[in-house]
Amino acid sequence: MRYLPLTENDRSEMLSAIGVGSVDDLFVDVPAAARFDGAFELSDHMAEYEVEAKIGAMAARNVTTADGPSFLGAGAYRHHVPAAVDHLVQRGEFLTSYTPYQPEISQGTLQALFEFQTMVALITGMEVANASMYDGATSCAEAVLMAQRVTRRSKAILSGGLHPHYREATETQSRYLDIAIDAHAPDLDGAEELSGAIDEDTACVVVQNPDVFGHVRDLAPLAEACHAAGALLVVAVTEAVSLGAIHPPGEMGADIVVAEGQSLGNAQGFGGPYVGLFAAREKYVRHMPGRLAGETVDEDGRRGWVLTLSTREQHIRREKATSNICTNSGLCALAFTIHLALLGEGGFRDLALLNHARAVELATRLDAVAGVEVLPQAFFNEFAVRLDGAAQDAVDTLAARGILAGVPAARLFGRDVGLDDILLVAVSELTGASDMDALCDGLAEVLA
Amino acid sequence: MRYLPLTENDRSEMLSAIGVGSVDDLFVDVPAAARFDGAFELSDHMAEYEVEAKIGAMAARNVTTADGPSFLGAGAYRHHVPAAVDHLVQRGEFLTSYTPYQPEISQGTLQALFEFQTMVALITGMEVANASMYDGATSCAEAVLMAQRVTRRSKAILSGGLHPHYREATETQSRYLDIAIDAHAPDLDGAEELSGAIDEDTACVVVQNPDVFGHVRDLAPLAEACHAAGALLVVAVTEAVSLGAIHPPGEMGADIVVAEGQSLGNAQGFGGPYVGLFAAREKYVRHMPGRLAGETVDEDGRRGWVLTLSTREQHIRREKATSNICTNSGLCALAFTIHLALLGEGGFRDLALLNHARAVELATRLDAVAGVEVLPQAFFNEFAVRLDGAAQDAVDTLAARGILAGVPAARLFGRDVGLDDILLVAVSELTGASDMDALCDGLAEVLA
Amino acid sequence: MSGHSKDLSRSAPGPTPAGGVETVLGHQGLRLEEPLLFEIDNPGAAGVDLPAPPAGANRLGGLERTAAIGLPSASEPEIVRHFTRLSQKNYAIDMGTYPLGSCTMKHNPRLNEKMVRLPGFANLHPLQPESTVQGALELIDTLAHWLKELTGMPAVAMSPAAGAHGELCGVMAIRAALDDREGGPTTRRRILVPDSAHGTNPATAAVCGFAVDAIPSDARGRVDVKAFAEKLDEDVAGIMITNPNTCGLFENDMIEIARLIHDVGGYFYCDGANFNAIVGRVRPGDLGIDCMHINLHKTFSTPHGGGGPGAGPVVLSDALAPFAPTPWVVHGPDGYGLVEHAADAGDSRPFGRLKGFHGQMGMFIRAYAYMLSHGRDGLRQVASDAVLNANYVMSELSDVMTAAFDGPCMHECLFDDRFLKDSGVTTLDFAKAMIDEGYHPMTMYFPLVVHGAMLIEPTETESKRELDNFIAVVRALVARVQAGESDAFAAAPRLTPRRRLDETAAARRPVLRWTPDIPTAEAAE
Amino acid sequence: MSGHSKDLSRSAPGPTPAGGVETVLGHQGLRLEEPLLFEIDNPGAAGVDLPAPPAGANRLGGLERTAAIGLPSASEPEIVRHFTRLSQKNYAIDMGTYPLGSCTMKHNPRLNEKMVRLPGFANLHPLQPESTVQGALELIDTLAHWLKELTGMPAVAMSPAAGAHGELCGVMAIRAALDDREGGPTTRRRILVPDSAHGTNPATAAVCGFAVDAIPSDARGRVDVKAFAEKLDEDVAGIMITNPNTCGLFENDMIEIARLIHDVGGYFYCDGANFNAIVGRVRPGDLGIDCMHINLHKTFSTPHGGGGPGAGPVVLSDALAPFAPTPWVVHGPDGYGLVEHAADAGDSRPFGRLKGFHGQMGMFIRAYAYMLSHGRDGLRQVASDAVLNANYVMSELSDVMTAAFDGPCMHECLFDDRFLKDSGVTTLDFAKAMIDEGYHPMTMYFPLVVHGAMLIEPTETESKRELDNFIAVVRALVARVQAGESDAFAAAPRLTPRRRLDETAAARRPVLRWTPDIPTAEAAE
Ligand SMILES: Cc1ncc(COP(=O)(O)O)c(C=O)c1O
Ligand SMILES: Cc1ncc(COP(=O)(O)O)c(C=O)c1O
Repeated sequence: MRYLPLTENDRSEMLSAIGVGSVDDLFVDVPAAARFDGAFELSDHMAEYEVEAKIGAMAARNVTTADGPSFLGAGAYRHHVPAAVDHLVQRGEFLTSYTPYQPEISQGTLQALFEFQTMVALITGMEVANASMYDGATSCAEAVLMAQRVTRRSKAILSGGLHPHYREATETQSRYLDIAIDAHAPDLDGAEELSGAIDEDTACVVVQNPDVFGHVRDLAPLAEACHAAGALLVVAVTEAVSLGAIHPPGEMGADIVVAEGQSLGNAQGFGGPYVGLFAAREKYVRHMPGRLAGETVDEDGRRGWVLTLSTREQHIRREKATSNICTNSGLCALAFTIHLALLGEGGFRDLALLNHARAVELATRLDAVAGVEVLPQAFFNEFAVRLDGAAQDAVDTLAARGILAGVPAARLFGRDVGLDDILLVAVSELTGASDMDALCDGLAEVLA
Repeated sequence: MRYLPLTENDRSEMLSAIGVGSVDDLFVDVPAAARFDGAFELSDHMAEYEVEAKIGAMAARNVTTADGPSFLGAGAYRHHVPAAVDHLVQRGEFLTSYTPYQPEISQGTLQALFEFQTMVALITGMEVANASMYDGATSCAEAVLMAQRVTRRSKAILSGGLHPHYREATETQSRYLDIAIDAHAPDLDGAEELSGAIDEDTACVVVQNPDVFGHVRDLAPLAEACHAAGALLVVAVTEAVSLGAIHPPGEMGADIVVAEGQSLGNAQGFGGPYVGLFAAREKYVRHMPGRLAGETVDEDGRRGWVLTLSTREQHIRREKATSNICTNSGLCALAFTIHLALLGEGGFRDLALLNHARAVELATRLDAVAGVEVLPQAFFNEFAVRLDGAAQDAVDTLAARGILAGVPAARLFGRDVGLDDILLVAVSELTGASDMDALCDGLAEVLA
Repeated sequence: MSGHSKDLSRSAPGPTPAGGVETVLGHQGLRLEEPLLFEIDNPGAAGVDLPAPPAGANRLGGLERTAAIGLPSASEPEIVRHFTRLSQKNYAIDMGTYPLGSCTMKHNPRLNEKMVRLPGFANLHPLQPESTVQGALELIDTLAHWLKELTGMPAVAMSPAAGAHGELCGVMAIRAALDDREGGPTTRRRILVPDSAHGTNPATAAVCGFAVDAIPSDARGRVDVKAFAEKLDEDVAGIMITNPNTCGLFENDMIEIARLIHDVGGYFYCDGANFNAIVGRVRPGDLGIDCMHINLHKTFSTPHGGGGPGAGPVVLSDALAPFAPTPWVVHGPDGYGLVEHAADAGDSRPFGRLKGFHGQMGMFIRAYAYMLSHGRDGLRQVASDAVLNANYVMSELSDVMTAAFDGPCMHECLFDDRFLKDSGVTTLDFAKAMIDEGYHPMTMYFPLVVHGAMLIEPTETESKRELDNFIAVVRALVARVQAGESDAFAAAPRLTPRRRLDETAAARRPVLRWTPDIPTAEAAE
Repeated sequence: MSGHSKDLSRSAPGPTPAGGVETVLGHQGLRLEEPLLFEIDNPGAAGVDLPAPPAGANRLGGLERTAAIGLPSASEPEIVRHFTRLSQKNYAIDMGTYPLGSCTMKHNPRLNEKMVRLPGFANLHPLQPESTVQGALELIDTLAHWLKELTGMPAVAMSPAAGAHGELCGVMAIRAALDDREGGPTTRRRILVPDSAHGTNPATAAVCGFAVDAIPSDARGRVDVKAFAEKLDEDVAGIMITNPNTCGLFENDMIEIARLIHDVGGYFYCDGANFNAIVGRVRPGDLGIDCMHINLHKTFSTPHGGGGPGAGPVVLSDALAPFAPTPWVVHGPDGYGLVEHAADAGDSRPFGRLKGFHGQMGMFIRAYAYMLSHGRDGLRQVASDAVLNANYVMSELSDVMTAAFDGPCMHECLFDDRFLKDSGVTTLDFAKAMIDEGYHPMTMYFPLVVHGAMLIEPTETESKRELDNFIAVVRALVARVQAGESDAFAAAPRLTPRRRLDETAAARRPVLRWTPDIPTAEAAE
């Protein structure tokens, strides 16, 4: 078998070197009752081209966002990823190495992580960032746990503009940790006022910016309210590209910034793997979850990098660790780093402004379609629209015509919670005028 | 621009370091009349995703051999190439290096070439092989030139079973070199007897095996006739996989074996780049064209590889070189080597036998279709069939139904030379039973 | 001349690197130094071209980002070179044996990388209408079937993003089941965890609000069943056992342990990180467990990628299945669909949601390709060869090193540091010496239950030739230990891009990011 | 123990490699030794799985291959590791500056690699019906348009596989045109070729049956027009001039030369290997040439791949166009088509066919992607930056090295070895010392017209920072020359996987393949 180097000959040589008669003898510790010799309901091994045919056929049974006009967002975005990114992340030295626990032969991964951490800190406007979490939603959940550790308080206020997956992941992870979650109702108008809910038990307030309906808001007043009450402000960002155009959370007063990094370097890939960004103020660094790469010197005095502050982590601290995370999103973080390195200062800004300009164009055009109302005044590359009809129906009808019209809010929030007529529509640098035509015409027809 | 690192700032710093005012000043040697400042009828630079969209649209305007049943061969074959091949040839250290003229920092390429040469020698049954030529056809042309050098004779006999592209390339390259080409008529029956044409002027006889119509023949008698007359036998192989199943030309007495290596490691790619294999008896090595990697030792006595016998080559020998070739098919040769390494002894044989078995099956089934006659008795994975009608018409009709039925012989030999009803049909390990159904049913209908 | 080499003056490392000679920029032939991206920053350069953003009013609500961000700028050639050079400072499975115990550093098939990049998967948005993603849902469902078959378990939760995340899923399910049974927050407060457990086990128990109660290992390297039984009472929520365990041994008493824990109403979590040793040969479900995570990035070979991503689906018993988190794939007459909300979950009572969207699809595709490639026959062979390789290494080294336990091992073999006693060479030194010899070291100082542990997991994708080379190197190093060359060990590694790094300094005054102002280590000199 | 390391006993190199320390297998940290495939052969292993060939009668005519072939067998993990390790013994553009004059080692954009692998191109058979390959034919036709526009020439032959093959095409077209004009085999027997020409030029003239008549370079490094004019007579078939020439200089007298050669009825072949210096700024057609090959693997950045493949389309004047070889693409009302046979060529009289099928499609796709990416504006910038970079290097090094000629250069700058005079250091030594410093050397001893030539072509894809580093290294080496450290130069390189190799021994008793019987260099020791 192509991945198994041992031949029958090797096996028998090795067995006799060990001094046993068969491999079964090596499984003596397995109680007889636990040995399985029955038949699995599974196929036998296949040639590479057979596997390719089988999986290729599955892939072909999907309609993709590249096959026609597509306006899906809500936490996962279709951006162009330069070919160099994938070329580099596929280098075996990156792809097939483990966590850089042996720094002498892991300087490549370590330096890249150090660059990643710096970039994340820069774009979020924060002081430090870790070496990645699973995704934006789990980053958000960990931020609330961290706020509890920092403040020794037990209440977390979640904005109604927070992506429901982020909210649910946070609720789930907090459930058994004496954290009271105060989740606010969906904030369709971006007018939510959370300051009033902050009290002396409040560990943190979690808001998303732009929020799930697309609203871009100035968070400085909320940050002030948090800090006045001794609570932390956690800001979630589901579209990392927005940080190229919008005043960064760090500069609006955020204490922890969590974000989904998929937009940079990573494919939509039906939802994963993605990469959670996690940045904070430096004074809280010892409360942070996840790995950290840090600078140091080697025996010869030369600059190098190591994983550091590991006493926060499970492999050293066990049940007292700041998080149970071990494997993170290393390679996705590398892809993020390479993409952002290719963009650079100017490219990142231009990309963001281009996304925004397309969104402004689409918003203007959609507003002119009868039965469509664009909700946010200020937005980045995505916004909620209210339809004269059920968003799910419109999406289904247009999907049958090859148009992926957006995400019905009910897909995220559930049906019958008053959002059935809300559709979330996103664009990117890849959205062309003809795509917009298709959506506007399609919606006009459907709603007519 | 993304591939150009210099900024305007760099440029002006550099210009002042040089001491000129503008880049134009560096072009002083270009006569004014030769400077072009007009407008090209070309587009301006594009974003990566714009290029991708444009070229992607061109790609989408093609129907590929993977889109439906496909039976094309005639010197280019659709085989499965393991994913590891492409992964490895894309490593920057292989992809972006030059010819290994600096052996100290090219041992990777050199060792791989040495392995390639060894493999080519093994599968052809020859003593030595070079580091590749452009393709099978140019290898064939060079073989005739080499035969002239070796024998100091001026006539080359080309079999009527030789692929017309090979014949034409050979005729073209020989045209101005006092080589008389005796090209025989298309040998549809594989019954051609060339011994009689050999005389004391004959430098070589060139035959293809399996020939262009698919016939597999024992070349030993012809080799004997050649050698008896002091001529060389050149054997061309257009399907390298056949060497896994058929007695190798070297063991049938060939003096030079040329082959197309595309089948191993390389995509069909609309015809190129491919890789010409070139093997010969060791005693002729100093007459060979192309590069050769050879074993040696370094200053510390450790085994290593270098390009050797370069005094045959243009960069040393100039007008006295054995060939004008410089750039060859290095990376395609590497892909060939990796694919064959993955196959190994057993896999290469199995692949060949699998191909053959599929061909036997198809031949049996086609023979049962009214209006179709399979011509060769002995063949490998491809054979000519005679249709009750024009092959081109059948191919066009079936193409419209999504079936790529094969190569009309007239496509290669030209129309109206008596081959209009001949179709060349090839299979591979990728040809399934349903593909065969489609072809048989399709031909039955077309010819009904 | 005006050609000033910035690298010379600023970002290049000191001029006399390890194992080399003095060179101008610190490069050593093909071993190249590389500064930080921020140090090659060239404002105005870019590795992308984009159409100029059209002018016109923005709708950013007055919140445009105006100040410089500080990102470095460079062209594609510079970026490609930067990351190529960085990559060359890593060791990897693609380069050689990577015998890192507990990590299952097996070969990552290239086909799997190709499959995950098929546009039909790569360009799928997770929230497309279900009708447009039937192939993707089918793949998840089929992979789930394989996982259930191979483990002999009735259900599986696919969304966990890694092993630790799977543990979270499993322990949460346990807690939800207890709450459900007790009709309110459970009163059980303890989770039993062997002292040999991976750090994620106690950490997970803690983040689920449980107290961790350590159970000792016995002299055979297994859970001490007697000690375990003594801890059992109505306060125990469950037990987390790794099987095969982190000593590389099969927990022979699994069935008994399952009975005992169930008897007191607790649940049995199995850490399946080491499933590679038994896949196709043992169905953990037959041992009586309630849940087990499977590291697709170990047993099913999705690449480790320098630390991640992975995927940690969790198989569940009938008792825990109703509490599995959303979302999951369902298959009905209309094709495949997704249950994304508790409201749509029918009789199930999902304990919540663990992450965004539906799970680590990229890992699913790779793992499924891996499974198809091996098939049921090949997967069984995987386990056999993994165990054979580990036992071969153990048997070939046991006369010169000190095996921690008697008897055959499973997929990895554990040595302690008795053979280094009084030599002046530590486990760490020994490991670092392996690096100069061209090897990634074994796992060191884990599990915690043996002194100076060295845990060697060759995996089944090492050939006998590679094993023989590895054995020869280890034996030669032991011979050097015996010859008293402890200084050489203390100085190792000498041939690497960097030698031993000062971890204490790194932690004492952490420098976790580049800043223009703070001088770097070299510039400070 | 039975664990014998084969590598130890047979295929590993000696134990004390350059620039390192003694290790068991010769590995030096991340620098790994690797035997030949044939030495890791493990019969029975395989890197593929295939369905068993069905039993049944074969139709091979009794010619089945029965004896062992001798191919090595190994699994995918071993093969991936083998070639990964080999790759790590190479230098490459992706690793650093590759200033190899005449070779235009510029960055190879990764987008182009992606484009060529689109299934819509990769899976195309060259002999599909034209109706099924309209996109492919359109691409070739569009690329041809770009080449004609950029060169200002009316026609182009796309099929040549490399520069030398393009030369063959061009000189054959010249010969065909002469034959045609003279109504039979031309009586002209000589082709004039400057002594600075690349070896392929005289070699090509020779394989086209012409005698090569060398014309000297003048003191300015250009064709000596007077000497050239004196050679002109009715026996001259044509002239082959490289422009910019191999000294990195623009041939200022091109227009005059064209007039003179045309006056005697000869044709003007331009070697366009150095087109990179002038693309977008000079249209060679405006200089009066008759044909020119373009190395797509230089100017248009298709990767060199360790020696190939490339592509060498040839642009043709109206005089030569009718003789272009088959096949070519035509565009009519029914779409795109191919002319593959002289019989279908209308008024054209193709001189023949140069290779199988239609040309190096893979290179066409890459080159077209490159052109679209740069656009007409970017391509002009390519030339400007290439020339600027070369002049910058020349200007920064001229005070310590000896430039071969005065005045600005084009895309590459040429030094001779006067600055090494009496130092005991040769051009070769100097180049080898660059290797230890992390650089690929410049082209050495070419062109032949200056003594101990060093030809430096940075290309436009080197940043100023990289150039400054390069300059600093060269200057430091010159300082070492001046300091009399010739022994160190003679010993270089010391830090590479192998040190200087014995080329004489290699040529004296050539070992061109592995054989089981012939002992390898090490085994022989
Ligand atoms: C025994 C054991 N359990 C759990 C884990 C955690 O898995 P992950 O890193 O995927 O979170 C590991 C990983 O190293 C492990 O070895
Ligand atoms: C000036 C010149 N002419 C011709 C050639 C030959 O080109 P190719 O190697 O593509 O055959 C080269 C390549 O090195 C060259 O530099």
